[in-house]
Amino acid sequence: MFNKVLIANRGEIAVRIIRACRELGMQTVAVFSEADRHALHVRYADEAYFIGASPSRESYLRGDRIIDVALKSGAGAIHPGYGFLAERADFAQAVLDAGLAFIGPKPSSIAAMGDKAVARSTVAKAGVPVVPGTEGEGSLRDDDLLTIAPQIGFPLLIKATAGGGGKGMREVTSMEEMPALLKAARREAEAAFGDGNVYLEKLIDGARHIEFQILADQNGNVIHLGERECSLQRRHQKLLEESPSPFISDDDDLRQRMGEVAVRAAQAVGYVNAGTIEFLVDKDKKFYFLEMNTRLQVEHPVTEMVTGVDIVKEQIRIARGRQLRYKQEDILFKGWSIECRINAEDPFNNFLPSTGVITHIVPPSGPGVRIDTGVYPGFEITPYYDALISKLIVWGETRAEAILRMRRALEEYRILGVRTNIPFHQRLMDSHRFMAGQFDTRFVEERFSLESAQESVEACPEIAAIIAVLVAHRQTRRSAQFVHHDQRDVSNWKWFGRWERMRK
Amino acid sequence: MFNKVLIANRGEIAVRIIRACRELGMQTVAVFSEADRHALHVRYADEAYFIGASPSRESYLRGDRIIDVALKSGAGAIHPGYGFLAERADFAQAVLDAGLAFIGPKPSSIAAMGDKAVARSTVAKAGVPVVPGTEGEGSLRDDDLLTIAPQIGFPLLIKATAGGGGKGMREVTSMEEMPALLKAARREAEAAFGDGNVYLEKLIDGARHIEFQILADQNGNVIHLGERECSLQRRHQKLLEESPSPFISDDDDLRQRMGEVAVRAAQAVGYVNAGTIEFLVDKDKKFYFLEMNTRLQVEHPVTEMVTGVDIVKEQIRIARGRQLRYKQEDILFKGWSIECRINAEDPFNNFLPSTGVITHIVPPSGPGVRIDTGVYPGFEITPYYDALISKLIVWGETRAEAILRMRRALEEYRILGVRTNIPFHQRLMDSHRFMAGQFDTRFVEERFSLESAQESVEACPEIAAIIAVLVAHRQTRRSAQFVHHDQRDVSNWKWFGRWERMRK
Amino acid sequence: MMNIRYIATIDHQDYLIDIIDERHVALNGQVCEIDFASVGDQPIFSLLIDGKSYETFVYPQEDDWQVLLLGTLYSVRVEDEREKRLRAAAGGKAMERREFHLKAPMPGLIIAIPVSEGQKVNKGDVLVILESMKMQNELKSPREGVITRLRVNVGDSVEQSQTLLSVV
Amino acid sequence: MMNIRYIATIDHQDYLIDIIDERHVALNGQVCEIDFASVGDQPIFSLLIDGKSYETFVYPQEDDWQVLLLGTLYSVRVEDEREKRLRAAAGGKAMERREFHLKAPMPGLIIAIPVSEGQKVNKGDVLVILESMKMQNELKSPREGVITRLRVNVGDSVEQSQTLLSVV
Repeated sequence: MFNKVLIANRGEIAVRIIRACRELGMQTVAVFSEADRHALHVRYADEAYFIGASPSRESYLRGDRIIDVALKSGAGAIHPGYGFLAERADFAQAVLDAGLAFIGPKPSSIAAMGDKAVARSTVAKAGVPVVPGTEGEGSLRDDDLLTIAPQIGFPLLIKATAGGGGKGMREVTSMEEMPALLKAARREAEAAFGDGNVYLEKLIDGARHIEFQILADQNGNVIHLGERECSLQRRHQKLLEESPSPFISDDDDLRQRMGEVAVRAAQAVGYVNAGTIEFLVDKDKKFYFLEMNTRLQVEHPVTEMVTGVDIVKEQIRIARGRQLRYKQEDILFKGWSIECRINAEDPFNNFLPSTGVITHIVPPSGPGVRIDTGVYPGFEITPYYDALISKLIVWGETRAEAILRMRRALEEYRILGVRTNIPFHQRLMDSHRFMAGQFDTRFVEERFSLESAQESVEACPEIAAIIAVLVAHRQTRRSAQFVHHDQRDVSNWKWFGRWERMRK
Repeated sequence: MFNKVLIANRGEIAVRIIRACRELGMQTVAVFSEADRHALHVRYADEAYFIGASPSRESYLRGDRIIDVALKSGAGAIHPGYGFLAERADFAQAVLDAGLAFIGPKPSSIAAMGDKAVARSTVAKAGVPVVPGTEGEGSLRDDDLLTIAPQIGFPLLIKATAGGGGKGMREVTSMEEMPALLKAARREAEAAFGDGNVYLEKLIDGARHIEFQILADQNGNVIHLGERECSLQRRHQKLLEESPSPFISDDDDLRQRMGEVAVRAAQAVGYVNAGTIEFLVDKDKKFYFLEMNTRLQVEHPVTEMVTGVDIVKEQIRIARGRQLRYKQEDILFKGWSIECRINAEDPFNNFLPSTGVITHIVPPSGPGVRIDTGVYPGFEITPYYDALISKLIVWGETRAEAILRMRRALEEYRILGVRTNIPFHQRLMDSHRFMAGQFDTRFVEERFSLESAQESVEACPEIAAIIAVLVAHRQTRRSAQFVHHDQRDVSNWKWFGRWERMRK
Repeated sequence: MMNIRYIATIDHQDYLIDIIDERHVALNGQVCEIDFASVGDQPIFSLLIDGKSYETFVYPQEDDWQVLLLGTLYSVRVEDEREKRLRAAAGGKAMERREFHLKAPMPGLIIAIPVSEGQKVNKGDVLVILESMKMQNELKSPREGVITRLRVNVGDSVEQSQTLLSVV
Repeated sequence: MMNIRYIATIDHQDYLIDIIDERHVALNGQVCEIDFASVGDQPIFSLLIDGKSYETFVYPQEDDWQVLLLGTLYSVRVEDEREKRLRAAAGGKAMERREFHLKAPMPGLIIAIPVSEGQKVNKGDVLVILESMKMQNELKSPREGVITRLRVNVGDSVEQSQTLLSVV
């Protein structure tokens, strides 16, 4: 049985896993790329080893080097986190072949679910409803896809078979667009996953994206931890998740039926460890299997907040051969949880990623607030990895309390040095449709904009005007070498110099 | 009914109350002294007003000015937090006289409980057991106290009647020490509370300090939220609190009996709002009423973590005339919570307070971690107020999980610019007696020292030696103007300059 | 003490602001008591104005100030009366007509350039697609104009702040 | 490249440390691979040594370095061979015998001075009681010696770093 775990990841999720290990009394081994020497996971782990240059392909995707480090350091298990190697069956197999435990499912389950096309046919055979699409197994060429497309009907989605996180995904509204979009999707999939294969899926109108967390031990016990609402997306990237889903809310019958189907889908591939079954749910509450994520999800904390189950610790316990500590009837849902993904991107400039050194952070805190992050003041956000810098999670007794708490937490959050999408989340929290739970997967892109949303909140342009004038006035006085003998004021000049140095 | 609340306090508790108001949709009004213009409570409140110079006596203790601000700003209620004016019946009365709501008990309850001597006789009459001591009402002169002392017997405690937080408290082991210690206690009480009165109390050997949180609405409903273990103190200042108490743990019968007595003590003074009944519990689980704190406590979060009740929000609801949302049977205890008080003081130098500008903070985060704080990087810790800069609170399914989580959270916590007592808490978490729950109120001072505790942890002097050499080596090279052409290294020089500027 | 008058403009709306002294400003003639401070040596500003507490991030731009306040971003042009007069005399739009240089907001790879030199573009048109942080990012035109000087090609790796093309 | 040899002393225990190059040191002759960096421009240091990850706060003192590592504070004296030899020649204890100046760690009020000039004190004896941050703080003697030059009186308000008295 292992007592030392290598974490084959970086950022907030590597930190999250290190924390779980530490609280279980396990030793931790971090790996890092050139850009990450100063990263929090390197600082927090018991051991840390350099594995290559900054691009993922030369470091975090180098399964061979990572396994070497595990063997060299005496780690008995590897936790892959999400992204990178998390859903690579060949990597999971190589870990097992090296005599190490893989904290995740069997390679065969990853393979069965990892190829999204194979996954759909597998679960369909087990009686799980699936979204109409290219059911064929393996990879299809452009000719095949162009032939099948009209049979599925438009609008449809091109999705990466190795996919996740919206990468390599494109919406297609007509046959004419298909060839160009196929090319773009394959290129992006190739870049992101090293695998350019794609498949097609019908685009369900007004659909909700709702997923179920499951846990399965090595003795065949499988339970679900309820649902997560993940419909709020932009460019197929989740932005905000909550549990429970306001669409399911107190429809316990629907929750139970979907949960049972989720368990059945997991059992169809002999699933072990933590996993997520994603569903599309249409306006009539009909639900379709979308795909299974055979790993820990970014949004797992909202489930932890409402169930009290520490999912990462359970993953480790399961991998150590322990029986699940919970039966289905032990899982009780209390309150409401919301997660906002805080990304280094500029919501006022087309959500362009923002890089640079973070100079200052004041995180929100207090009751019902949790932050999972891998950054700190002085850390540099580089263009090599994704833009997620922090997950802000709140819990409230009710959805209303959770929303009010998230509002105050977002307003408190100060991050300087890079732009963040915090203002986007603030406007979302003020949106009446969000508050009412009336949204689908297209809401953010089609019915929400920062500009129009602003009408609903108290605007104070005159305050902004005064502040800009005061800042400009100080700068003018300063450049004019105005020496002003006001003691109170002097301290405020200091930052100008620092700021200007910083901006060079 | 009020919708705007003035917070007559500063620091973490002012921030805590602002958060509760905001989450209830209430407007907030902060007040601040000269030293606190940049404080977080000023930044987070909707409105903020200057009330005087930095010493509390000229600002946070100026009830007249604070009431003026409330009237001027249109606040309908005042929340006093803890300390400062929180337990001053005259202030509470003045608030009511000004036509404002006081978020706390009636002035008569404060008066009855505020004079610790009166409090003891009041609850004793209601059948609540009290610690033997000077039961007399009102103030006693030194002659009286010197006469009564031998009757109580030594060791005994001199305590400030207006007291709290260990200020104006002295232990006396013999008659000879009495006069000098009386003088010292009175002086400290006068400085801290503007009231030099003291009383005497028998010192119970091997005593535990265990307190019960109660909530009482205006309709006569009174419930308790279980106990908090507060035995870990230094110079009568609480350092670490937990809920439940490991001494009571699963003795539900004792918890119920003490809870009922706590409720009875509150009822004895017609208590309304949140309050705390402090007990001493001896080795045989006999318990004695010690005093009632007629206000919110520093350590309220541990109760919030195990009951799910937001105590500050309940305070506000009660003050608005609402019925308690919970009956006694609704209060269920889940898991275990521990709070460490992070003070700006040097545990390696006699716990001397540490002042200065905080230059850098990386707070712990992740599952089960809560921080309540009023500081941020760039904020200056001044000598005017107490040394508490942050409360680190964790929750775990069991006490063991909570301890392991606190350990990892303490190890993660980075605060620079002032020294903190984090290392003290780290050593406490490693102490076998703490882990086993075997401690009393004298444990920290008599049976725990940083030096001896270190024997139990892995010491790595050779690593410290290497690091000191590497830092010294870099400094030597730098002062020798060694220009070293190693790109990787150059960036590490930067801080030396900044650091040296900072230390000027 | 003499007042200093500024004109702040947000979305074509002018605000007349007089700096009276360290503790007072007038907004469109109405005097307000202020207490203005930067926080923690950062470009964060705390403004107490007639008791109300506001906190903002201020980002200086070439021609204006971006003020992020309560989740809303305001672009504020600040001028004194002389500057305002000069700009009005020059035809108002003159400053906006200066050449705009599209710079790479981060290092990355040029995936596509859907415009060519001499082409007219409208505000919001995509000028360049830059791959970075595992995302394809569309860089859009901040105003209408004509493309001049394409300085990069598809497939180029570019540095942060490198000029990609210009719009006049 | 020539090694540079240092002697680090913690609690009278010597550690012989050779700096070999940027990536290697030897501890008592045993070579270790290191990767040493300061973090976030702060006096926090991250040391990877043969793969183990340690992080410390380092506080420079007059005669030594305080290293806070895993909750333990180590006072480390660092000398090169020449310095060590000189100190040994001077009788070892010489440096510790320098006059010690007790400075106020924070502003406050002098409540009591339980010692007088010329009095012998032991390590840990209370020299001054200073009230600050609502607490009475006992300032103790860091070593044995004799009190010289009392510079303050009971009732004085003192500034941070003001010298209160000296011990030889």
